[in-house]
Amino acid sequence: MENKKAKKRSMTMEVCQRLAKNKMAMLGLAILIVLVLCAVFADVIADYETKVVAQNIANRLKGPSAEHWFGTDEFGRDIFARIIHGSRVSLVVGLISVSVSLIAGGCLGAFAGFYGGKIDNVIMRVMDIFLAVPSTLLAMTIVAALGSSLINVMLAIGISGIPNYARIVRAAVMSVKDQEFVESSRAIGASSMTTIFREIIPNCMAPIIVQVTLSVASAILSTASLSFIGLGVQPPDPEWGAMLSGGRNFLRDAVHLTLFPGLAIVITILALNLLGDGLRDALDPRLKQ
Amino acid sequence: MKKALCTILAGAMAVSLLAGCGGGGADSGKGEGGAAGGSQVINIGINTDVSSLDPHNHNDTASAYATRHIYSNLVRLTDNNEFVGDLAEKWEFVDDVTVEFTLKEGVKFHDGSTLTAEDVKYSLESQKESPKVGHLVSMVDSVEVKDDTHFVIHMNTPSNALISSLNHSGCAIFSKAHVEKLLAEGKKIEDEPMGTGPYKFENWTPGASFTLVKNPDYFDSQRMAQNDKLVFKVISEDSARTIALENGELDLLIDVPFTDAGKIRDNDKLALDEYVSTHVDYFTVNETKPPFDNVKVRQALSHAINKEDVVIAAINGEGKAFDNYIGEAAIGYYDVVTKYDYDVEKAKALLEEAGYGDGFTFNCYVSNAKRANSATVIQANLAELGITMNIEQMEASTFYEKTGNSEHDSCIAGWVANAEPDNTYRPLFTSGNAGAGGNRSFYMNPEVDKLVDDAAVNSDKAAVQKDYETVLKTLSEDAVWVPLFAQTGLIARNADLQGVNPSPIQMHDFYSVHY
Amino acid sequence: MAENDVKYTLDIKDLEVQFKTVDGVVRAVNGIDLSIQKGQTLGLVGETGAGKTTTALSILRLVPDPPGKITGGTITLEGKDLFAFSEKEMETIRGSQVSMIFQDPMTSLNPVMTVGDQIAEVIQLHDKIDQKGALEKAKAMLEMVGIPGNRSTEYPHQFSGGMKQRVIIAMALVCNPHLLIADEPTTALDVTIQAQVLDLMQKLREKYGTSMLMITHDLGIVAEVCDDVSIMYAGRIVEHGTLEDIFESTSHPYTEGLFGSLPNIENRQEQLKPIPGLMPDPTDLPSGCTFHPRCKYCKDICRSRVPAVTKLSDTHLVACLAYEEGTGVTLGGDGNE
Amino acid sequence: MHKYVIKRLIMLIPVVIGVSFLVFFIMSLAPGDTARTILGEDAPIEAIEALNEELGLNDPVLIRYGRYMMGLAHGDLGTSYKSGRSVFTEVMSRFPDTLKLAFWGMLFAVVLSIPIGIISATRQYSLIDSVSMVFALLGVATPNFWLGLMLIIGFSLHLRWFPSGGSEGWKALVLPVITLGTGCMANITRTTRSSMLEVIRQDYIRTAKAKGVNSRNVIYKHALKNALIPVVTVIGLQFGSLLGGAVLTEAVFSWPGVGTFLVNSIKAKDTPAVLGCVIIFSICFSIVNLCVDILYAYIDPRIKSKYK
Repeated sequence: MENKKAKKRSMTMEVCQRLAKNKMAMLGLAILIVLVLCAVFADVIADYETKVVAQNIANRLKGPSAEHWFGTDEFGRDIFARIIHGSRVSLVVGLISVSVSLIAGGCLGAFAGFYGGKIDNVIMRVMDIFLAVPSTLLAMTIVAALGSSLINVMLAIGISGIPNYARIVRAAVMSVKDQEFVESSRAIGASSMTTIFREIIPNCMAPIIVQVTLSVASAILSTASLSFIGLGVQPPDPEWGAMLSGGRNFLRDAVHLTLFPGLAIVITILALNLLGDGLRDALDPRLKQ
Repeated sequence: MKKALCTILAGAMAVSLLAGCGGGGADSGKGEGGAAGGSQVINIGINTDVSSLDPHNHNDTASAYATRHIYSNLVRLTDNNEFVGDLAEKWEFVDDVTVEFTLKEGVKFHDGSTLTAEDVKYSLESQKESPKVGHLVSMVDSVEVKDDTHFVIHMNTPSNALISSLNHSGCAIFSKAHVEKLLAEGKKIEDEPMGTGPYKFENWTPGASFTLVKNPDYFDSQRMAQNDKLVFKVISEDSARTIALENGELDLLIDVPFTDAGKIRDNDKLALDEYVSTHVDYFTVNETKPPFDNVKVRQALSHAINKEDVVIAAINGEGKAFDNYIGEAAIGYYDVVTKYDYDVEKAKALLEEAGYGDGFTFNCYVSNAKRANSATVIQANLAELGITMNIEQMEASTFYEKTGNSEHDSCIAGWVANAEPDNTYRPLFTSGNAGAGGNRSFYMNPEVDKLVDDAAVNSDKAAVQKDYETVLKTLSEDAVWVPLFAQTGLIARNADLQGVNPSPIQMHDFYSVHY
Repeated sequence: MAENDVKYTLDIKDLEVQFKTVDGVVRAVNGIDLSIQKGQTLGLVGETGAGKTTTALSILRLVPDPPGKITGGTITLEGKDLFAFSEKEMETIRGSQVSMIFQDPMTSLNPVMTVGDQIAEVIQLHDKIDQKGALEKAKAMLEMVGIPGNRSTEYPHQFSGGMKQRVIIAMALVCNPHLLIADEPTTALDVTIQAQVLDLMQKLREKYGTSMLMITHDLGIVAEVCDDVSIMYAGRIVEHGTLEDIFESTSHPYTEGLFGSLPNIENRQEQLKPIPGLMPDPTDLPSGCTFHPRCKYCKDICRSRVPAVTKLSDTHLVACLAYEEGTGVTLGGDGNE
Repeated sequence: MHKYVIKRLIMLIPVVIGVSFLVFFIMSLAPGDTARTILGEDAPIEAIEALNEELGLNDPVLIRYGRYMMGLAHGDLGTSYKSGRSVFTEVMSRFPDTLKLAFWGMLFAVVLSIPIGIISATRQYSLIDSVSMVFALLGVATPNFWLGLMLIIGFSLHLRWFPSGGSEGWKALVLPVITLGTGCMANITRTTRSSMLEVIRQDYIRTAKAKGVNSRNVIYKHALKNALIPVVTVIGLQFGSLLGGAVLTEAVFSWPGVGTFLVNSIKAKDTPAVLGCVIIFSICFSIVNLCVDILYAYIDPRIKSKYK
């Protein structure tokens, strides 16, 4: 037992070392750290009440300047401040919706993979039904049904991601379930639940970690898409997709309204993808030799 | 001889176009537009698709663009807000509930058959069965045919709305024989729309476009189409619509995005026609919920909102701050309301008086981005008074249901008055229509109910005016709404295009449009 | 070593191969000499990571580049300099003059091609023959390795490990190569199958007169099939000789260690004496004799001086300071048998 | 194989039932005054009630669902609340346009991405590899509606090469196809590259080289078919997101397809129309996945043997 733990720790170390050598992944990680810092210290960087929601119609649609680095929006609000605060919304949406998918999908997939047979069949057929509906459509329908709000958007994106995780976790569980350590754990009389959560889940983390990184990215993108067709976060919350959507009517005269939120989305997703790719390479040493 | 040649040429062009079946729609008649006898195709940009080509199966503006050009009504509205005969030669009120009509002679349907009073009877009576437009003729009890061109409409109750309703696109006149033939074949009216209008139906690609061609045998020579073909193109994305106009893919643009109006004005090749529309956007609270049952609170809100900012944020300044409850261009508009100026101090004082000096929190439902923008300004205005307003944007269907069920504390909505004032006053302000009927303020005042009822049936025009004036005064004193703005009607076109004649109630005719 | 080139199918001189990795330069092969006489079998023996496979791939010029690079030496195949050939010429040599059997039969066959096609492909590449003829020949070859010809339309996943290795052998020998490189051909197989496969290889090799480079870490196999043996350690040949030289008069401490790792059936009381320590980090090879950290006879001089090749007899060569004069290094003591 | 296909097609039935139940349930959760949306703000309350009655919206959810399923059992997708036309007709009149967009979008993506992926993999760390990987990453990270808007500004407004909307002629197809295909292209390129990189390190590739196969044939004859297996999976999955992405692309380019119809139907709470679209999308998606699975069998004999 001790030995195994030590081995696991050294594996983690090894993965970290490999990751640290991947310049692109480190770039992604650096961007993400900056983003998280922005989100955490958003109030220090720009005050919510005075900068993010307070309007100044006289000062609307102004281009970038020393005072307003990214210019002002259609209500005369500072776009830089809104993007900084928007990072909170995006990260929260990304993390919570992926948590929903991960927890629900992970449990379903783990049970399906571990027990197999009828349970597997029932769970995976239900997942097939979910999978048969393209996830954007599913999320759209759910938001339309529940109403546009931050929570419903997170829920909708979370639900539409469940089948994906169920599949991945099921496959991972099935691949490790017959390995020795699992069998030995069952042999010494550990309950199924304990076996799943103590032994199986930690051993199939690799594909899940990669998937989480990438689906946080797609959740942020989906949120923006939903906002674009008017099923998103409510004003005056500064969500990037909503900012982009609001600015699209001014695209030609005041490109900065769409450009900066668009870039914020692109950079965030790029960073997550870089890190995700790096993690995948680091966790799968065959690819990096 | 020369004239005959022109006709033949035009005919040949029309045939060749029909054969080409819209293939070269993009290179419209602009180039050869000036040349006599050239075929003129007018491409018109709209933002929503037709929902149905059956006048009894829709009640929306886009569909009316199609059906109003294919079918004719008994009466029509002139630019001076007067009703004149269209298919009807004349009409006469025999008494409060009986009207005698005479039809014009020799009006032909597109299939060549002649319009008779039987067609009118058939159309109006089948309309009564329609869930979508039957309500327009609910006052009609029966139609009695005297002879081919004479008939009498018997009403079940006196109503001032009959004539104005007959102008509505839902009261289009069908050919009885044609419709019966279609139904016998198991088809629907919209499968082969056919009427007496200035255009014949050519085709409809759902979601993309519909095409109408000139009816050379149209009965009203003064209103004969001056172009050969109208192609309505559905372009839902705002900026794309403007770009299509700039690129010459469109000749005329009806739903001009407010944010692009300035750009069109500045473009030498384009022209922007502005007209006074009857479109009003308003903010209203739910008066069944405290503190909005308190008139002082409502008045405070009226003073607290900076309408000028709303005009800029919501419609990019293409309109004006408004204080009335019905559009300026509408029948039934009277400038008698109490005006509330933007005065934060006064608003604060009123709130103190009402006992809400410390503010309160409530929700505001909106159903589209424009109104969300208005709400965002109001939200910021009210924050200065310590009032927190949470905006909830939702789809129109959800909005209707939730506000109908009184789930909202406040909402922002809009109204486009049509030719009949009763269609504005009754749904918006009477007790019977509180909630789903259209009165989303839940304003219930028996006095107002009585006045609106009287105005609907009173044959004395002066009395009707007095009724409506009193209603408007009462509404504004009670601060039922905070009227926000009256938006300017905008039509953009190629600068060379002529004959655009906007209608304040957005029932534009395009027969006169030409190069 | 070699006076008469024609005598040798393969002659490698001073071969050096390096890999450039993020961790540094890996010196996989450090100046080795190898030669195989016509029809003879040379065993190349060493632990995992000694550079055996890299040596084999160098003969085919298939060292993955990047990161690998042949940085020095010559390889002469039947008197011709291999490094002078163009890539195109190399393609005609691979599979026809030199072919190779890889270690893991499970992964060495293309899973999406039938075995018949895979064998026929080699034939078509090197002989002027149409597809039908090639397939016929492939079938005949399958029969020869003991697989029914009608299974030629099946895919690799339908075969067992031993059968797959037979397919690979068929593929390697179908063009009558002059040199067969067998890279641990039986490691991945069950013991019973191992014997069958080795037997088959031997028979076919004798039939065609093919020279063979047998790469292995299994001294048992060496004893069974090899004429000469080279012992490789950390990219160098530390001892070379005939089968008898190596087995009867083991000279290098490393070779001695290899034998010490084998269980002795005759004397079960005797303890196994595995070589202590691990293969050195190839990016950071020890100075002097690379084996010195693991050598129980190690003296100070071993840490600084690289041993030269000492000729013990006409056939027996060793690279150890103990055989050089004046080094003061002696073998013997408690480890010596 | 035939048996397998038939079995899979039969499996569509529970999927359709499940999807219809799922969507019907979700739609019934949604508050929404359908009749008011159809009739507009100026219709009197009597008209609203009459229409609700006629559409059967006053009945309980289960009865409505039962009625819908009865129709579905007879192959009837119901009647759109809004237009009063058969949903099947409505969807089918728009479906060819969406399919056209999806097909060309996918073709654009596949035709460009697979060669780029292969070249990147075979010349790993070269300039061409770095450039295409940067583009692929940007392609994945760029929201397609934003890309669409930028393309309109660049190619429609400034250069005037292509129209900004509509569906007439091949020119109208160019920008929507690029918008829709870019995300897919980026994903497929990345998958092709990494799959190819993995395959060319396999032992059987070394075997092929040792046989004397030239480097071109090593890639195209030996590696590609193996590398395509994960690529085909991704293409199948991408088709789903393509259908979803079509909704946004159609919105940006005013493309008269099912996506626009679906969004409008969702907004109007036109349940039969939404169900019809989703069911047809799902069947389409399932059939594409079936095709993918059949394609697998042709690529990979190991899978084919499982189908028997």
